[in-house]
Amino acid sequence: MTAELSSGVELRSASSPVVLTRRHPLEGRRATLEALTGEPSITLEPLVSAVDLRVDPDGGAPEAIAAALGGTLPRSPDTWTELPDGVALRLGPDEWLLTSAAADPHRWEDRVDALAAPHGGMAVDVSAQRVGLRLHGPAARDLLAFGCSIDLRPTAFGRGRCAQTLFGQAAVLLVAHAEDDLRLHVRTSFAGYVVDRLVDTARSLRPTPA
Amino acid sequence: MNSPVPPGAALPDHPDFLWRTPEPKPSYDVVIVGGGGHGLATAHYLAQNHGITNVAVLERGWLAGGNMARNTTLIRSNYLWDESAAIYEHSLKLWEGLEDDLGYPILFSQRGVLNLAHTEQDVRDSVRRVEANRLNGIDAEWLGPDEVAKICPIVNVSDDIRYPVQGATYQPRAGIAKHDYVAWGFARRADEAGIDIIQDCEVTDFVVDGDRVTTVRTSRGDIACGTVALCAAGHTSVLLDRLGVRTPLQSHPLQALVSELLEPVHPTIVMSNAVHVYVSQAHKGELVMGAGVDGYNGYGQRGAFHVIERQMAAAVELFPVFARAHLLRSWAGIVDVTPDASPIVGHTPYANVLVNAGWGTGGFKATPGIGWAFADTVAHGRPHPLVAPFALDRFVTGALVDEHGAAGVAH
Amino acid sequence: MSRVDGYGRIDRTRTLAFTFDGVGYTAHPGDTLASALLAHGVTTLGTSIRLGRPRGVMGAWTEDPGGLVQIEEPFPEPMLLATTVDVVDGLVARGVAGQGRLAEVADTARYDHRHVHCDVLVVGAGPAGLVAARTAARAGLDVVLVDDRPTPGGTLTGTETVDGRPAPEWVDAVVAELAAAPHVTHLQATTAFGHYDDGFVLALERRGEGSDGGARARDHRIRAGRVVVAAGAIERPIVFEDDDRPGVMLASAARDLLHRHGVLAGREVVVFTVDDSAYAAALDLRQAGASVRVLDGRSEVPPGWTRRCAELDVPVEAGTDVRGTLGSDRVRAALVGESRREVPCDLLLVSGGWNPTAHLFSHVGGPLRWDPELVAFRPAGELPRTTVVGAANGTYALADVLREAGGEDAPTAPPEEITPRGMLWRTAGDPARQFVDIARDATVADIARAVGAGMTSVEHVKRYTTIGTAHDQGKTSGVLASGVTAELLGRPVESLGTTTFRPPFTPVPFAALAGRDRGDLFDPVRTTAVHAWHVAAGAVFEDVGQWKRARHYPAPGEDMAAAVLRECAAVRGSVGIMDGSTLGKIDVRGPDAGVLLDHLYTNLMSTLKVGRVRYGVMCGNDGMVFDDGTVLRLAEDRFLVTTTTGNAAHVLDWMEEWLQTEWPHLRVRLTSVTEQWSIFAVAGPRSRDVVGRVFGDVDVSNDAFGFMTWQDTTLDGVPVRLARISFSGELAFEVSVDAWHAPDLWARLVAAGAEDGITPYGTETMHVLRAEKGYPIIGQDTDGTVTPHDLGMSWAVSKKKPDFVGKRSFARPVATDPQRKQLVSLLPTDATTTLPEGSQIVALPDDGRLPPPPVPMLGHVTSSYRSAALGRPFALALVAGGRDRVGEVVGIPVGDMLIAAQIGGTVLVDPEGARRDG
Amino acid sequence: MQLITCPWCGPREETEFRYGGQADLAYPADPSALDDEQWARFLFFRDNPKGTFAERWCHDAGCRRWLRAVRDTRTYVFAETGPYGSFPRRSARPERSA
Repeated sequence: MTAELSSGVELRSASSPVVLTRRHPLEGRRATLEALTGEPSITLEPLVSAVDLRVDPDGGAPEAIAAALGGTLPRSPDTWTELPDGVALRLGPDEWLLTSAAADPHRWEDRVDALAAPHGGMAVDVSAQRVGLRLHGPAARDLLAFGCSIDLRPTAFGRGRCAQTLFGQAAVLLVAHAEDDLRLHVRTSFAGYVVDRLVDTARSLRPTPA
Repeated sequence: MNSPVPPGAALPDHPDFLWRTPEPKPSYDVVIVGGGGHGLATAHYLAQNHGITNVAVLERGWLAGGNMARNTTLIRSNYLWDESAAIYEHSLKLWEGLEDDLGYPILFSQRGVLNLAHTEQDVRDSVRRVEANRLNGIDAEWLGPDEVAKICPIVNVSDDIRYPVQGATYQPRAGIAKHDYVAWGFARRADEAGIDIIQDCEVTDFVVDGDRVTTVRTSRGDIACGTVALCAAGHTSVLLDRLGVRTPLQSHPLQALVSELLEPVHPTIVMSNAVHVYVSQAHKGELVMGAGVDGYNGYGQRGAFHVIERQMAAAVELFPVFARAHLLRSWAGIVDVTPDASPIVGHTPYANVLVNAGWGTGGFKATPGIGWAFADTVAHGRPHPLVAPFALDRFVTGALVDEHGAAGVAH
Repeated sequence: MSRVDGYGRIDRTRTLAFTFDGVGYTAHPGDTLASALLAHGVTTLGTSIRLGRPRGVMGAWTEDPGGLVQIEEPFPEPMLLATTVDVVDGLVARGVAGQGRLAEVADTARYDHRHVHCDVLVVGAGPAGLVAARTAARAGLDVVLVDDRPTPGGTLTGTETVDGRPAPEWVDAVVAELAAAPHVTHLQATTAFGHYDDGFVLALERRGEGSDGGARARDHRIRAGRVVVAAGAIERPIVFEDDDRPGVMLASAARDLLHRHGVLAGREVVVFTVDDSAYAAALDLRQAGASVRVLDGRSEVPPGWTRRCAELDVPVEAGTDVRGTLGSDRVRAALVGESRREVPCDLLLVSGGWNPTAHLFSHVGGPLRWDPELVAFRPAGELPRTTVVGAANGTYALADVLREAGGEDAPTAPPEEITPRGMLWRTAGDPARQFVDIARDATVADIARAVGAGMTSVEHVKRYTTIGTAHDQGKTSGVLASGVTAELLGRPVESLGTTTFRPPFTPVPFAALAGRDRGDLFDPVRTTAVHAWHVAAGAVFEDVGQWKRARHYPAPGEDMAAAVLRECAAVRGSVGIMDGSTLGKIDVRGPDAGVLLDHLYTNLMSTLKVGRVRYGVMCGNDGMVFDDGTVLRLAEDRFLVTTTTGNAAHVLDWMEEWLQTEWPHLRVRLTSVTEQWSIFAVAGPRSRDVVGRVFGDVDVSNDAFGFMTWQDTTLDGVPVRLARISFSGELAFEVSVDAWHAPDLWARLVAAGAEDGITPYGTETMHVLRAEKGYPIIGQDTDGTVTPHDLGMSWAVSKKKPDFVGKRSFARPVATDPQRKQLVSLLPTDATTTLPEGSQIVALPDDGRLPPPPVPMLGHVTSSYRSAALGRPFALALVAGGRDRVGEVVGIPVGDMLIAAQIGGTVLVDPEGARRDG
Repeated sequence: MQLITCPWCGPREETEFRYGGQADLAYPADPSALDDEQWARFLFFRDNPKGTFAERWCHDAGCRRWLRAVRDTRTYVFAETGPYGSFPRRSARPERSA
């Protein structure tokens, strides 16, 4: 683990000032994921802006916010919809996660917050709170079934569905894009555990010939 | 092939006679409700220490078929607080002479207990408990990982586990006994003394006159009573509800399990609160293990399997050689837990109803100690000094005996 | 060799080599260890646990009470039944004498868990299960079919006819249909071992040792809409003298050995039965070349079977019984009838009828009832989500089984004649030699003793005799014991019932239940955004909850004490930097945010001004401190709450609980932002220089940036929050940035501090520095029995607020007792001893010696360190009435010594607070 | 191993939930008006029935909403689950894609 983590890190000295740059929290595990053969592929999702939107679901607020953002907000529990440059996931009765690949995190927070405020709602920047993984391939659901207890059959968890649940001992947010295409979001502090567990599972399911 | 009779496989012979199956009499001086370890021990000491023998022990099912039949038989007295240490140490001293007292081979084996520490805070808490034990005259030591490995070589004390073992407290006098034989031993002596042990006799209600219970209603008829002594563990709330008495007791499933018979590998008892597992190897060779208490209230005598799975994960972490041992049988008891993880013993609002409950996971080890002290309390109508700190009114004054840290449940 | 040509589903073209008890043998793929050994004439596998009597195979499968072995190669595994061990090349096994042996090294094989959802789970791929699965599959349902044996078909031997075809053909056709159907998963060698609530079944798939990195065993955690239990039935022996001798076998076992493995278990066979089913075994063995004699305990024998027996020269005697056996390691004769006539045999088959395998019905509370016609306990009553079909339900005739499991879609089979079953638990003889449970050497005499001792419950009898507690959990002996006990008590067996069936149905390896939760995956390892830097810098980590926190950063050759002294000196002398990102952070937003916080903190938060920071304490309803931290007011309607590392989730849960269940009218929403924000503490007299250097556009002077205030700024366009918060008493800044930019910002601060010798410090140094200032660590200096007043923090308890959580409990008598334990400092008078944390504190006797126990305790040491600033060790402690004892010298037992220490106030460094502003 | 129906997320494994004990115990309007006995009853005394029990559970690993359940403590069977207090009222649970 140490070797993976320490890759790309140096103890910088005063002579090498750094310009603040976004670092993917799973950068140290990228090579491991790329080295996995077979399917599903497990890849790091790009970092995107995300806010936790809290607003009363009744009284038209979600519709108004959605219209202003140029998309729709999911109406049913545990479903998601598309936004112009992101997605909207329904996390709870009065809670959505809205992402944007284009806006800066704090601008995204400001924008959604401003839209929610007239309805007594609010938005909180959680862009760096979670990290996303993509599982792509016919065996994606099978791989997850080694850690997730929810019903992942396409009939129960088809495109448009999302779910907050556990993967092993870690809380995750699963998003179904297609039968063979799922996204897994996890709080960054747990991300190493989730990747290690996924990799361990994947390796055991893809026996390498002796 | 090995020797025809493996070591440890021989079990003792039981006495030829244990107890009568009497019909209930119309009235008794003392009616003990609950024919488990505590009820039977109370009966025995009422007769032996106080000469009180006009006593009935009422058991709703088969004798000692509740938690007494379902526990993992650990016996220790290395508790933190003076009040707890006193009752459990009194109990341990009685255990040390119990085989002779009962004239019954209860397989009491003082093999020591290691309570493992995995974090810095575990270490602090452990040292605190060891030092408190020593000042209370209870045998206790703090051991480093190397010393842990000397006492129990199969414990993984290396650094390459998720929560490395930082050390352990050790109580050499701790041990195990055969739970059934203990119950039968108490029952036999109580029966010999003339006490009626009545099985399949469920208490259904009480007849009350003022602040006294005059009659115990049972599935086998009414029984008039002098004193009622409740020793009903997880069912105490159900009984007290009939009297309109509320307690802070909550009944939860607690699971345990055994493996098949194995050659001796585990010479002591190991407990780890941090990863929720405790394990010993019983006389015949089976590994006996307990898990954490299931989260919700339940009277079903069964728990959830994920608790067992988590316990097995912890066991294999701590004892890598256990990987291919087999889970042979799992079961659950109903433990009655209190907000401060200490028992409730003593008076109730009814002058002649005494309660002994709330032992949580500690009931078995307390059996002779509480039997002794509760019998004294029943005989004299006032709390024995050992049980006085465990009165129900401590929840009003706030003088808790907090054995698990943060007291109180969510509002 | 007792292998018979033309029988068995083994691959005779291939040969495997294995070793048993040190002797080499051969086997074929498809053999079990039991069949291979019996093929070689090895009938004694081990010895019994108490009496050392020979033990051999008695059953066909997991019900076998006799044939226990120890596997040594490829990896030691204890106490397996030879009937369930598939022979692989190189297998090394031995017989056991009642106890197995664990490996001395860790098992490196993988085990995993897989979650499965289906509409219908069918347990058992015998005729009932196959039909049930096919019916469900044809209805378009998601079906999972599991069967514990390596191949499907259950008890079908191949001699039966289904839908007019030979049974094997029919089985193959159904299996092929299932394989072709979408949404059907069919797993052989997979044992459903436990059934829990709401259609939850655990099934263990045995996948072989494997060398390819795959799992050796897989625990399928199945959630099924409906569970169909088609697990068959287990034949019941009859008890007679010396019935434990190898060569005494269930009739079904001999039949199974013949048809599955081509093994004829004996040449000279006596069949003793009170049930028709054993006749099939008699005829099959006869046709395979054995001489066979049937002794039927019933006075009336089945005419059809008798006629067929006559055709094959199998004599049938009615109304007789077996009273005992002769032989040494193997039976050589049966003693028949009252005259104990010797009937030579090398195989004595027994059938006392069948017990439905209703374990999975029973696990979820399904009741069993005695059926006198069936002479067995069978499922009685309905359970939601669970159906029992076929033999497991007490339906034995093949035609009936198919009809029950398949409904309208059922295949047909020829009708069978059924003669009333006999109820026979044991024959006359010496009870001390009549074995009820051969795995435990428990006899009728043992039961008789138990009954004589006063026992009337089968649970007591089981515990007294140990019957039913062995590896097989009484699959053959349990009901037998009930029957014998009932007979001895003179009561009907139905009044006794059976002991309870509990999971698992068959033994399951511990590691299979642990699954993937081993090593680093046992529990999540949580790390901060800067973790890689700490690793590279050589940090030593400690576990705080699930987090890995840098505890100290030893320089080469340093131990922890030296490293911590150096780090402490650096912070007090110049500047240090610590990663505080593990602190819990909760964004509290809404017009009523202040109201909520006023409820939950002991002090007032609603009065905090925007731009300012306040320290707060949270108590439970019982008035005991459970968390503390700083609160930043970000806006009129927005606060940022920080919690301790280990308590973050608990505090958020606690706040949500109040909000949702108690004060839902409050317009507040809580969002965890623990990972969103990384927090670095830059502490020490030179911290202002370092922070000023990095954030050039921020005026970091004391006037412009006061203590307990915060300011937002940007760095390279990235928002950064600075706060003047100190947990060391030194001038200090907390620098917060989103986690994406945290590694670079950390590097930037480290680089900027180089000229001041900025020193990374860990949690241990943080603990020392805060202790020198008397700041408690919740969970270390408190234990759930400590109030804010006990900590000397009455200043943090509002007297203005009418109520807050915990307030009422402060008014309880016990909360105002002057002898409560209070937080104080201790200075060992020798100025050299570092008191072990956790040490107890006693009154110091005049002679300085510890009196004999019991010794009253005054309190205990909660924190203890060597202080660089003080040049001596010091400690914090909770001491009864401690604040009134300041100046007193008390004793602390350390090993055999009693160390004297003086009680003092908690603030030992910079009591005036002069250093805080630099 | 219960399958607990979260009013929002639907049926989920017991492992995703946290138990919150007896339901419908209101925090006293004015704790200071209670005597020690009354306060202790609020603080520590809970029903512990053998049979039907109204309870609180929190869907910790899912939507984090508290729910109110009625469960039999003998059989563990949930008779019903529903939103707790503040849960936004909904006319009907939206259809889930089947």
